[in-house]
Amino acid sequence: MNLAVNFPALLVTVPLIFVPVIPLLGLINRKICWYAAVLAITASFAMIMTILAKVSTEGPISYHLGNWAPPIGIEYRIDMLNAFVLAVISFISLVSLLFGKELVEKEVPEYKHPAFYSVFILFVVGMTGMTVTGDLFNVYVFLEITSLSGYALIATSKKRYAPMASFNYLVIGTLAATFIVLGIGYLYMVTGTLNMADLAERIKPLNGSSVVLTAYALILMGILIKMAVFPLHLWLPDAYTYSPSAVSAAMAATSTKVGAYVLIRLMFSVFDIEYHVGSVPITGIIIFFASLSIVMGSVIAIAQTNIKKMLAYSSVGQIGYILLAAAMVNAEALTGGVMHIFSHALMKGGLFFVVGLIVYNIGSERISDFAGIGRRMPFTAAAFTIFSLSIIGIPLTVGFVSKWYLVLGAISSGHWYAIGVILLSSLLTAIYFGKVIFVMYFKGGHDDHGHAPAAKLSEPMGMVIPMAFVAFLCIYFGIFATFPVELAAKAAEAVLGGVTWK
Amino acid sequence: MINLMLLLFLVVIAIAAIQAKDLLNSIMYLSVYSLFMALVWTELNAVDVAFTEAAVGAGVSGVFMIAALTRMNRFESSRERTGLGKYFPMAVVAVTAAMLFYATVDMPAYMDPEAPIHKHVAPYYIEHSEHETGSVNIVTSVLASYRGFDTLGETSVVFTAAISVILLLRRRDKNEK
Amino acid sequence: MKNDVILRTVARCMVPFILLFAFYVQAHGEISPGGGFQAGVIFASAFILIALAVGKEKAREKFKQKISDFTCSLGLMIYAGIGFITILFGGLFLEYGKLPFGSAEKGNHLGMIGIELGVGIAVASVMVTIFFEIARKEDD
Amino acid sequence: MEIIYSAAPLYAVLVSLVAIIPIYLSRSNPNLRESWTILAAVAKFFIVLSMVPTVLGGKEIYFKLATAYPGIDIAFKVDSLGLFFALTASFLWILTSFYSIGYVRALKEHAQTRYFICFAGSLSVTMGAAFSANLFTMYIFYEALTLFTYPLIAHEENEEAFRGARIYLIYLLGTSIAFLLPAILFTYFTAGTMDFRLGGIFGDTGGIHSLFFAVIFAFYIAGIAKAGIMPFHSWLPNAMVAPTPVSSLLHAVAVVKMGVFVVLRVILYVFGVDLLKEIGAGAFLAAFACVTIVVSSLIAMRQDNIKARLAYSTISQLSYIVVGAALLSPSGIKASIMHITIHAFSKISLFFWAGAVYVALHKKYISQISGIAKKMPVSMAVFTIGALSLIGIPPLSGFISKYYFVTGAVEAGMLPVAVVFAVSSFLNALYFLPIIYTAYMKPLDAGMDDKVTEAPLAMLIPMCVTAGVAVLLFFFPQVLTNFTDIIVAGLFAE
Amino acid sequence: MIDFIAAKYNYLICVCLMMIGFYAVIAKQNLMKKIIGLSIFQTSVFLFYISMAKVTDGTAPIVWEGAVRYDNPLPHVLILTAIVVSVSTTAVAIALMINIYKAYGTIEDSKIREIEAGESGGSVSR
Repeated sequence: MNLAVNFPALLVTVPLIFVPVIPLLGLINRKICWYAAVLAITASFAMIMTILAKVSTEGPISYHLGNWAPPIGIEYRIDMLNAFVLAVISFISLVSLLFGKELVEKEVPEYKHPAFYSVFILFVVGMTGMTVTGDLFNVYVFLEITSLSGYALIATSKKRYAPMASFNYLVIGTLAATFIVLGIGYLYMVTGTLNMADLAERIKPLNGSSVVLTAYALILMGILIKMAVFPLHLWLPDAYTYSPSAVSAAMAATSTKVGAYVLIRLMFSVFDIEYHVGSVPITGIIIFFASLSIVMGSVIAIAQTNIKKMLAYSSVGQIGYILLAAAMVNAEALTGGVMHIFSHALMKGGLFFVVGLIVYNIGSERISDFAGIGRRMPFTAAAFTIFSLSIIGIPLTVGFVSKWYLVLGAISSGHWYAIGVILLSSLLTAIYFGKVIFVMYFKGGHDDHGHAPAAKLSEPMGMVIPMAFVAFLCIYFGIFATFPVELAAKAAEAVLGGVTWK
Repeated sequence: MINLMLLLFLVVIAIAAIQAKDLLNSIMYLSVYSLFMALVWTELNAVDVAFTEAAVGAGVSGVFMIAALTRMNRFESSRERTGLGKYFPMAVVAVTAAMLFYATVDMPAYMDPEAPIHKHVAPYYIEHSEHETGSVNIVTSVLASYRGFDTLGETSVVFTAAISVILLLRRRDKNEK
Repeated sequence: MKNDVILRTVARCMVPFILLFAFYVQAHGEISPGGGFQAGVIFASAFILIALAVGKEKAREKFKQKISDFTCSLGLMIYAGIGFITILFGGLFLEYGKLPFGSAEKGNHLGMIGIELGVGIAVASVMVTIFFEIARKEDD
Repeated sequence: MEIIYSAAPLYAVLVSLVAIIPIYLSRSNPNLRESWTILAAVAKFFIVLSMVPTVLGGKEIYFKLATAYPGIDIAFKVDSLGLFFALTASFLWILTSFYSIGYVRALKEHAQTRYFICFAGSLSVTMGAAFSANLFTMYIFYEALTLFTYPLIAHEENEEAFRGARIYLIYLLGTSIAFLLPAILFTYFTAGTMDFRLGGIFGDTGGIHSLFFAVIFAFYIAGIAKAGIMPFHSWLPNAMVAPTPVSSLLHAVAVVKMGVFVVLRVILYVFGVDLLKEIGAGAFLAAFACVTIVVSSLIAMRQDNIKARLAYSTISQLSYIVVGAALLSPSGIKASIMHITIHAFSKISLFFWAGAVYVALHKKYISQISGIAKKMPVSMAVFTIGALSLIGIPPLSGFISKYYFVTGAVEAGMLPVAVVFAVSSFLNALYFLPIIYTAYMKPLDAGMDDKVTEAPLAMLIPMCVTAGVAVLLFFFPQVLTNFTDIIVAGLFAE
Repeated sequence: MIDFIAAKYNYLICVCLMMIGFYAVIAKQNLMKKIIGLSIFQTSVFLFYISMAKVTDGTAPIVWEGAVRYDNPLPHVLILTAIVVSVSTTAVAIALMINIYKAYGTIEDSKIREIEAGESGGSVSR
């Protein structure tokens, strides 16, 4: 028995086995649920890192569930791209869990904790399952696990509108999932297989088939809804705004990224890139929508007075970058896109947590009520500033790294207006984050010496440490970006080279 | 021919279901819709699926809906949308329908044994299922063995639903502080 | 409905048969249509029928909340657990053939029965749980 | 060129950055806090000074901090241009620190800790830019300076300050993101490297249309709004809402000088004289800058607010430096580098004077300072020296750079530029002399007799030192030419 | 044209059914109607899958002597999973709807919007 061989399956199923166990543990003692959840995600994360190390040295891994060779059975296929995305998801989930403990205790009634953590693990399981699998229908199944648990998590908030926000998300999300499953059905109909690698082979002769084209369009539409690309983003602002902060953080940091991953995987590994460049200018359309998303997300964000709404619209803009990177089809841009999956996860997750803490302390989500936070919660405000600078794309932060490669990619593939879009959006981002930082530091009374007159607000150590850690990573990987960039570059190469999947 | 009749009947019921003002009627129509769908699937030899649909679509989910409806207003009372909002859904539906009809053009004909799905992967199941898994029912063997992981996912989804519903609806136990 | 004698009696009479049918469907999944999922739903519908006929509280007494919560978890744990067991016996995840029942075919067969059982338990208790949660009145 | 690997530039950058921590921790004890500032300033100056012999000996110091991304390093390189700039800035920081202490205490400013922290941070990043080994590193510090100085400009925390600071931020961040960053990216993309090299990094440009380079160059110039070339100049007068020591150090030395420094880096080390001559961008830039010189001088004359007048004067003087480099002739380049220091010392004297006047009288307008020379003789002497130096009257250092400027214009065969210099000197006189006249010749306002005194000593001494240096540089120009000769020799070596 | 319809009438009717459900989801304001619409939409997609599994002369995919040809079992399997997913979604949607009703006393989208708009621009209610 070689356990390491089974890591691809275990990284999904080990947390999965914790899902039914956690509510049972909750019957004994509610306190241990959190520890069990941390244990589950940590185990998964450890396995993912082992796999990442293995994939980067030895090449892609294929795991046949039930030992049925694909396309008969379901295959898990891990190359650099999903290994990287898995690592990001798992890492951010772990940090969210550590960071979120205090917030969850504050925002979710205690008797709900066992169910909450159980659903949270399901959410993560769903995402890892979607990322790791090489089977289209399996993607759908795990997508639904993610979505269902996501709906439940959003609605745990005590806010009045939360169930409605969640319901709208459910309706739109289910429509999206149904489009995806319909698209999968179309593909299956003309190829007879559900395995992605096999599908990629069998789809080649079908160039120009209306079925394939429609399937592509349906799946694309479904994923774009899940990614919340403008103008299909309508569910996202409410969902992020009305959910508990810990949930918004975890969701904002991870779930749209998984959508992005699936999109990249389909575009590059299943559908031939030349295929759609040739017949219908799909990349051109995607670039258009990505740009629209980037610009409109930022523009709408400027107008927001609610901080969580602002962050949500900012997410709409930021997801556009990843989409843009995918659609530009070249190594640098894709490196930037993959890198942005990582950096945006760090930054946006961090931002939502910081905001969650502030909102909990001052009891308001209006930006204008943030006056004086700079003095009253110095660590939190500092962390917010670092994350903001990073998301604006100031050098020496991770946000800059991904934009850098994105622009390089745009130059090398000659998408001039994309450069303009990226830079314009940086400016817009600077405006709306600048506004918040300004209010935090410069509004509110001060005395002659400038030392805090107002009472300090609580900043529990359990939150400051993870917060500082993520902020540190934002800077660290901004300066010493070689490690993630090389991984991202390998990931980009893996999908672009197409050697491993076709 | 009976298949076609059933299908056309389905269309009628579906329209009735979404047009009824009384939500209870609407739910009943939905159950009937599911039941007829199960009939269609039996006709199409998908007995397992038909069985499930009859139990779930016509049975359990209808019960859930009615149970929920007992807690709230039975009649739909929305005003009609006005202006552009009225035509927007129509337009979206029309575009989607056009796309789906367009897709139908290149599809293999209905019931065509030469269609790609019958030539790849599926023959393996039909041939090997019995001696590899000892199960006569190929659907069960694919479900539980060849694609067992999907079914694990499915069970997780069901569990997700249960735990989500608990998370959303369950109150604090009375005998707890 | 609770006060309708005929309905109550009919329901009471039908429940054993429904349960029997559920077990049949569960057990014969490999040779005829049906399987864990269908059996679970049928099993649950028997309980729902009891609940409708004799009242939710009485039905709940027969299938207590804690027990149904436990069986929800149990079903999923059986399924995933079988996956882990196959790994313990040196197979890949869910490779029933490696289960120590002699031949691969036999292992496959019994493994499938095992997971169908897991599915059945999970689905039955999940449906019951969802029904009771949804049908709960405000004052409960 | 011999290269020495040493962490000295890193220390020079870090010393004031590290000093932020003790400054913050000792925030409740102002004396201790200020001693940290002074200590850091002195330490920084000596670290910079210690590198002078090496660089004047024809060597360069190199230090690689980290590899940011594959192929792109965050690295420091000390060459004569960078060291020259660093030396000026770090020396003036010592003086400004003393001056600041006097200023903030006399006015009982609020948020003093933030003030000193941001000051220290600004100086760190200025050093960083001076010692950057490549465009990437320089861009980082260029942006960082904007962010560090923002709180200083918004220091007063009133509507006007916020407005000024906002304009500052929008202009500088906007232009750098919209123009400078793409320019850097295109440079990297075309040249394959971002490391500075005297004479340009594009190498063989065969096959690339010169228009391409012209566009990139235009992007650079538009992106470096810190250099204050019109039409991206209006942040500077708006930034004058900051406390005077900030205006003096940052808007006479650190920020704007970083702007022209970056322009020089781009002209000399990215494009190189030959390439610019080939695409004809030099003359174009010179024309632009000449317009700025004249126009801003004209605007300056109409300003009654002292600091606004000084700000427009700064805009005009910055363009001198740009013009000098754009002439692409040895003397022009020499002059422009020298003028960085000369203008720094002269202009900082003027700002110090403005601060002294504000502390003593709480007056901001030229029309309000009639006759103060009698009460503040030392301050006015400092002002007079600074003003005359900027006009270019011997025996003051301003004359030296003007001389080289005109020589450079002649060398480059651009006589109209020489004429502009002449006209501009005249305009300088027109806007400085009225101040001197008002202060010396007009009678003191009624009721001011008793109240007016000299500014505190902590302010007065630094003023005298800067004015003294402005004079001394005329007599010892070799202090400056030692550095410039190395650059010019490297550029025009056949 | 007639040939086309005759050859693929199943798929075409599927599309019609899908669009009926889809229309209900986006046009109806009543949340229960939306759920019903979703059910119809999903079930029609399932019908599409089942339709493509059918072959001429095929029998149900249960091994027996004398079968000429079996229908494709794979879509059946997929749809079994999908039905479960669909009922789970419905259950969660109903649970959410109950919570909405508790919070607002109505399940009409437009009325909820009105109530929200009436309350200080939908700010936080803790």
